[in-house]
Amino acid sequence: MEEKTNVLEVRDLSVSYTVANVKTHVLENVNFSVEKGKSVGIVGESGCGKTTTMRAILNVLPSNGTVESGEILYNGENILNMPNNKLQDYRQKGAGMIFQDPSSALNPVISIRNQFLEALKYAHKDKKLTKAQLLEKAAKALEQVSLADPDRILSSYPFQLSGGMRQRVCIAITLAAERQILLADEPGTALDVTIQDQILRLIKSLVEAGELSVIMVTHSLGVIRQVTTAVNIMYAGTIVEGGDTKEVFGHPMHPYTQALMDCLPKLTGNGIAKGIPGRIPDYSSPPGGCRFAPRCPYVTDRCLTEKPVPHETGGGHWTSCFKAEEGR
Amino acid sequence: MSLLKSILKRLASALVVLLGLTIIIFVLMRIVPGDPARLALGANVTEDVLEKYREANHLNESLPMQYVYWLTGALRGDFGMSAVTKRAVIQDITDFAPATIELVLWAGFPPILAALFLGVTSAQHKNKWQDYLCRFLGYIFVATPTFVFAVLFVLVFGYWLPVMPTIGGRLSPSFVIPDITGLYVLDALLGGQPAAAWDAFLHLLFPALALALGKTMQEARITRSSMLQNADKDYITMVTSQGVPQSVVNRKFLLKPSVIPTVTIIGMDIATMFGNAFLVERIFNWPGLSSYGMTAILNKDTNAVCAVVLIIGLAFTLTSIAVDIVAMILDPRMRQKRTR
Amino acid sequence: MGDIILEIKDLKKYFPLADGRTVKAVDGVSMKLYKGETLGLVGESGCGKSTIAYTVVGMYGASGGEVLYKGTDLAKKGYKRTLKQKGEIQIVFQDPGSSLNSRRTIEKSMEVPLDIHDRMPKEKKTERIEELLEMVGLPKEYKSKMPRNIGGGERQLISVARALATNPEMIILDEPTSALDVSVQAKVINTLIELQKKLELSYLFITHDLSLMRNVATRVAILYLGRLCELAPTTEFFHGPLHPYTQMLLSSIPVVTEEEEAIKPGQIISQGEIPSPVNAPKGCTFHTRCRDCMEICKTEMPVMTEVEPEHFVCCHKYTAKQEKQEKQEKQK
Amino acid sequence: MKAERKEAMIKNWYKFSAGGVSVIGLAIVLLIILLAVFAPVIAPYPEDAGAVVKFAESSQAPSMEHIMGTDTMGRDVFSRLLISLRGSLLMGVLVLAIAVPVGFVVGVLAGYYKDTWVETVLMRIVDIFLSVPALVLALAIAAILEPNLRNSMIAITIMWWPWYARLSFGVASSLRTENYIVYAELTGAKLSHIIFKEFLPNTFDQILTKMTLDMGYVICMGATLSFVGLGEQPPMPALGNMINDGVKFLPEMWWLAIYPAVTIIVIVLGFNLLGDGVGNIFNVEGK
Repeated sequence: MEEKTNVLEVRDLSVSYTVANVKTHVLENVNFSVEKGKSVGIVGESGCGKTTTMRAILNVLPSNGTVESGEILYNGENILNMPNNKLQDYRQKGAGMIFQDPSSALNPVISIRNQFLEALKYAHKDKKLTKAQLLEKAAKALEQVSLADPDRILSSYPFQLSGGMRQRVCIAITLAAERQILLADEPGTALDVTIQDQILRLIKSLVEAGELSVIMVTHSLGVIRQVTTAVNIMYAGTIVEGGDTKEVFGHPMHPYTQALMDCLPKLTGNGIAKGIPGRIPDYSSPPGGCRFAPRCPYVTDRCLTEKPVPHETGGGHWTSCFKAEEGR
Repeated sequence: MSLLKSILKRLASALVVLLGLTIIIFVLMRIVPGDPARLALGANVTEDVLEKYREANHLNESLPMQYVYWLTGALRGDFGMSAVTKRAVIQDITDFAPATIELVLWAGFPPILAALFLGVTSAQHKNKWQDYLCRFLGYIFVATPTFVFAVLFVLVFGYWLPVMPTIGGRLSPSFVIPDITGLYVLDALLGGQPAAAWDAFLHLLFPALALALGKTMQEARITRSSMLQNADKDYITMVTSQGVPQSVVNRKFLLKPSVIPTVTIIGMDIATMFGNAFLVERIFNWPGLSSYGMTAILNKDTNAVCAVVLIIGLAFTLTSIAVDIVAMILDPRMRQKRTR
Repeated sequence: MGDIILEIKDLKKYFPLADGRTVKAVDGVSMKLYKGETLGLVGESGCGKSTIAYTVVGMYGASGGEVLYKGTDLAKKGYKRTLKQKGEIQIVFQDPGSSLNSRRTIEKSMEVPLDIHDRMPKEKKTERIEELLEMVGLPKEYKSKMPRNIGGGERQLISVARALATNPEMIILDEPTSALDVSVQAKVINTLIELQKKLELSYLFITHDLSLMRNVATRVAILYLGRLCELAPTTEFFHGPLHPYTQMLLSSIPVVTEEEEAIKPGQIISQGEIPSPVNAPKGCTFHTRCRDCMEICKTEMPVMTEVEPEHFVCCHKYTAKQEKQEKQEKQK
Repeated sequence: MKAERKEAMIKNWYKFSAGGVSVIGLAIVLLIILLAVFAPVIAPYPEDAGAVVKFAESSQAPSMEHIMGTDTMGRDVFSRLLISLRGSLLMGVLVLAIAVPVGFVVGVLAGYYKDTWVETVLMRIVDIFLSVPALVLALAIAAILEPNLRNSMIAITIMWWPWYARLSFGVASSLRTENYIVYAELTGAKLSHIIFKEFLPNTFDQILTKMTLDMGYVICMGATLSFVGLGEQPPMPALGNMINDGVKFLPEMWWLAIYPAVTIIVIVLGFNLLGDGVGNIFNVEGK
């Protein structure tokens, strides 16, 4: 077996936001890593902190967000306290992100061509490429994401494109930079399923060719299963379960993961479960113990007061749940 | 849609609006109590003379026909006679317009740069002393009516610290400059008389400042708030996350979308200046169209009032078209939307 | 099959563009909705599924064809719907953010249909609203809440309750859960299914989510660029999809279990892009992306054929087969 | 429910007072309203607000007796200033009371019927009124009518409603495709329901914010008209005509013009600051 090298490692990351003088503790001790040339998924429902995690990895949290603790290691170096020029370098060549909302991620008053050029100029600055060469890369990336007429797209402004096209332009800008790590935030949400399938296949093929490491966050378990080899289930800012994708989906252990799987409508057509009662907790005063406890059908007193720690059940599959730990 | 097509569309709609304006003006002119012939000729003329005047001015026709006659006259530049100056109104207007145009040009355009500079500085030093100073002055200046500025300037710079040229006029009588554009500073420079240009500029400075200060701070405020708003947008985070240096992000990605709101209100601001000039010109004795219009209004000189209102409407429409074109160049989205 | 409550015949809806071209959003669609069933109308963006819904509900008129509700053509030029019809045909919209007026309480929003269709004294109205809330499984205290204080799923349930206020016979569900998380979607869907059983409602369910339709719909109809590709009872549809587009759609769905993987028609790789409905391809609109494209597909529009009872396909592959079979039968 | 409302109040106050300055604005506005309401009681010489001549006390500089001095007729400037506040505030209230409903209805109708002839006609009319600086046409109208306080209000109202029409048009045309509007339509709601029950609550935030700001600007425009003699007529005091009278005696008798001028600035400033705070509550960007 070849040696594992983690190209990116997130350790004990906690992030909070301050909204109207109230502090909300969104992420709590998030841990995960991605190996070189592998793909990792983070699944969770809206408001669980997926996007915050991604932004933290690039150190571009909104101005009211703060990293409370933890580190994010890129090739062993913590990017959270990197000097500015190194951080710039990391963003240019290390990791790049596909933003979730295609309608706000592109500058409305700058042509797609110039947005490509500006981004690629810095991403490829060591190679001293000419403008024409950069545009060639842009055109190639656009073709990769199944946009048929790159010239027309390049000379357009974002408002002239449909939502699906904009999203693919965002993907193409990020891919054309040819960074080591791709952070994909809901890369298919705005796309039709047949187009989404093409994009997912593309990302998967890039990973399989060993060119790319991917961290993908999405609410869709299916997308994760199609692309990634390892998965982390996120609930209310904590990762509750993780491991090999097929294994986790095949034998979910955390009550949240199980409930999520049951709620999902399946092609086999055996109905849909009742759903999970309650709502995601208020981050300004999150539950003291397990964050899922208030909605959990198997809750015990211990869950309400004590925070569960990851418990491995074999084959790299682990979960943070007392039920699994106690073997109930 | 192409830029040209949008501009043409914009022009067409402006034409409709101007036509509507002439109707309003005409209605205003006709609701003046009393017999228009009598008003024009005075109390001591015979019925015969009045009748002749009515005949000559189509006052016996139906109102819509009168409007048509008035409009065709106006289109040819014939607004009738002024009751105050006893000259053709159009002549008065051509005499007085350049002074107002010069004043509004100076008050309207150079301060935009100041506004942008202050807005950007304020945003980049958010909650530091520069920002607080800008915002404090902004609140005070925006709250000050233009005529109060004018009065204060006269008091402070006219009497207390007499840096202002003797009150009134556009140029000290000792200078004679060629009449080329009607804009004195420019004419003086074209005529190779820097001293005269400086003198004309000093005459201009305080009226222009009185007109500009409030609007400039308003524009600065808008620039500041749109800079700050946009700085947290995804598209800025996206380029930052791509490793584009902060200075480049600010210059190439943040500035352009942020100045657009400012640019779009400039048209409105300049229009308001044409209005406020009515008072400023009066207080500073500036021999312009607005001062002429003000005299006409106070003396119920209907022909002159209508002409001045129409001319100012035209000037405003042209300015806002110009501003819209600039906005369309800056913001491709505007080319699609129908403007105003 | 029961009574037909709604029949759409050759429905067309064209939108003129500013530059003189037209978008053929719906171009000749025919289908029936039986009483008490759920017909799933599935397709990707630009396929015209929402346009059909909006035409049925009366947001805009049709450019051609008929919309027969209990035998009355609602789409006839100049026909004005009666208040009764407006009450009987209700709609639940996709976006939970905009389906309720954010500035009015739940009670006020729910009063809208009551005030129009069922005037009653204030106290009875409050009672009725509480009853409706109970029907969708929400506590009656919700009536005094503002929309921003409740979750997206709950907002959708309020929309459902509001639609029930006029005692509808048929509800058009325009992607009612596509903006919701699956755990929330589950509750909304289950409530809808229960209500349907209890009140004998007919649903026209618009969605892009085929997996959801597998669990909800009685029959499924697939649309592509304003035309119907395939229409079949759900079980049959998922076990033997016939149209190449349907097969491509099914194989593109990301799934989570091995069992599901087995159902997907494998080895069909999604290709090409959905053409703009402004200049839809000639012939079969799907031919530009079809892996089985034949010469005839590029020029001639296929027609809807019933290949098996209640299983309709619109594809030259099957029309050709059908004709052959018929010929053979004749020869026999 | 009560707790929820209380929480909302606290949150709104937090948003309102976030900048700090809005509280100052609120204080200024409250003070001005109180002063105006109780002016006849507070004013040391309430009779000076009319045609009074007191030669013995004429042209006095500010002193303990006349804290803002007296004018050439010996009238107390402070008293006249207090009384003039009433006319100014009344003007602000009345102008907006008429301009806002008219503008709202016109704008909402145009927005709701966007892309039809209704929009074209209504919005062209609005555009025409906006094609000339408000002050110019207001001056012209006020001059054609008899110059007095009432007519200056009429003139300002005629120029002010188009702004509310434009504001409401913007809101209505972006909300008209919202599902709750479409739903009300489809269920058979009347136009009046759609305008007043659906659009009005959603336009309210922006209208209220603009109204607060505009109170100051209307007062300012009223003062401008009265400055050139087209408002309240002497001997009754108004902020504008007091300044106009005072300008003639600059710079020696500076108190005649300066105090009313500062008063206007403070009023407009107060409403501006208050308007910013109101806008912060609703997340509406002020002008």
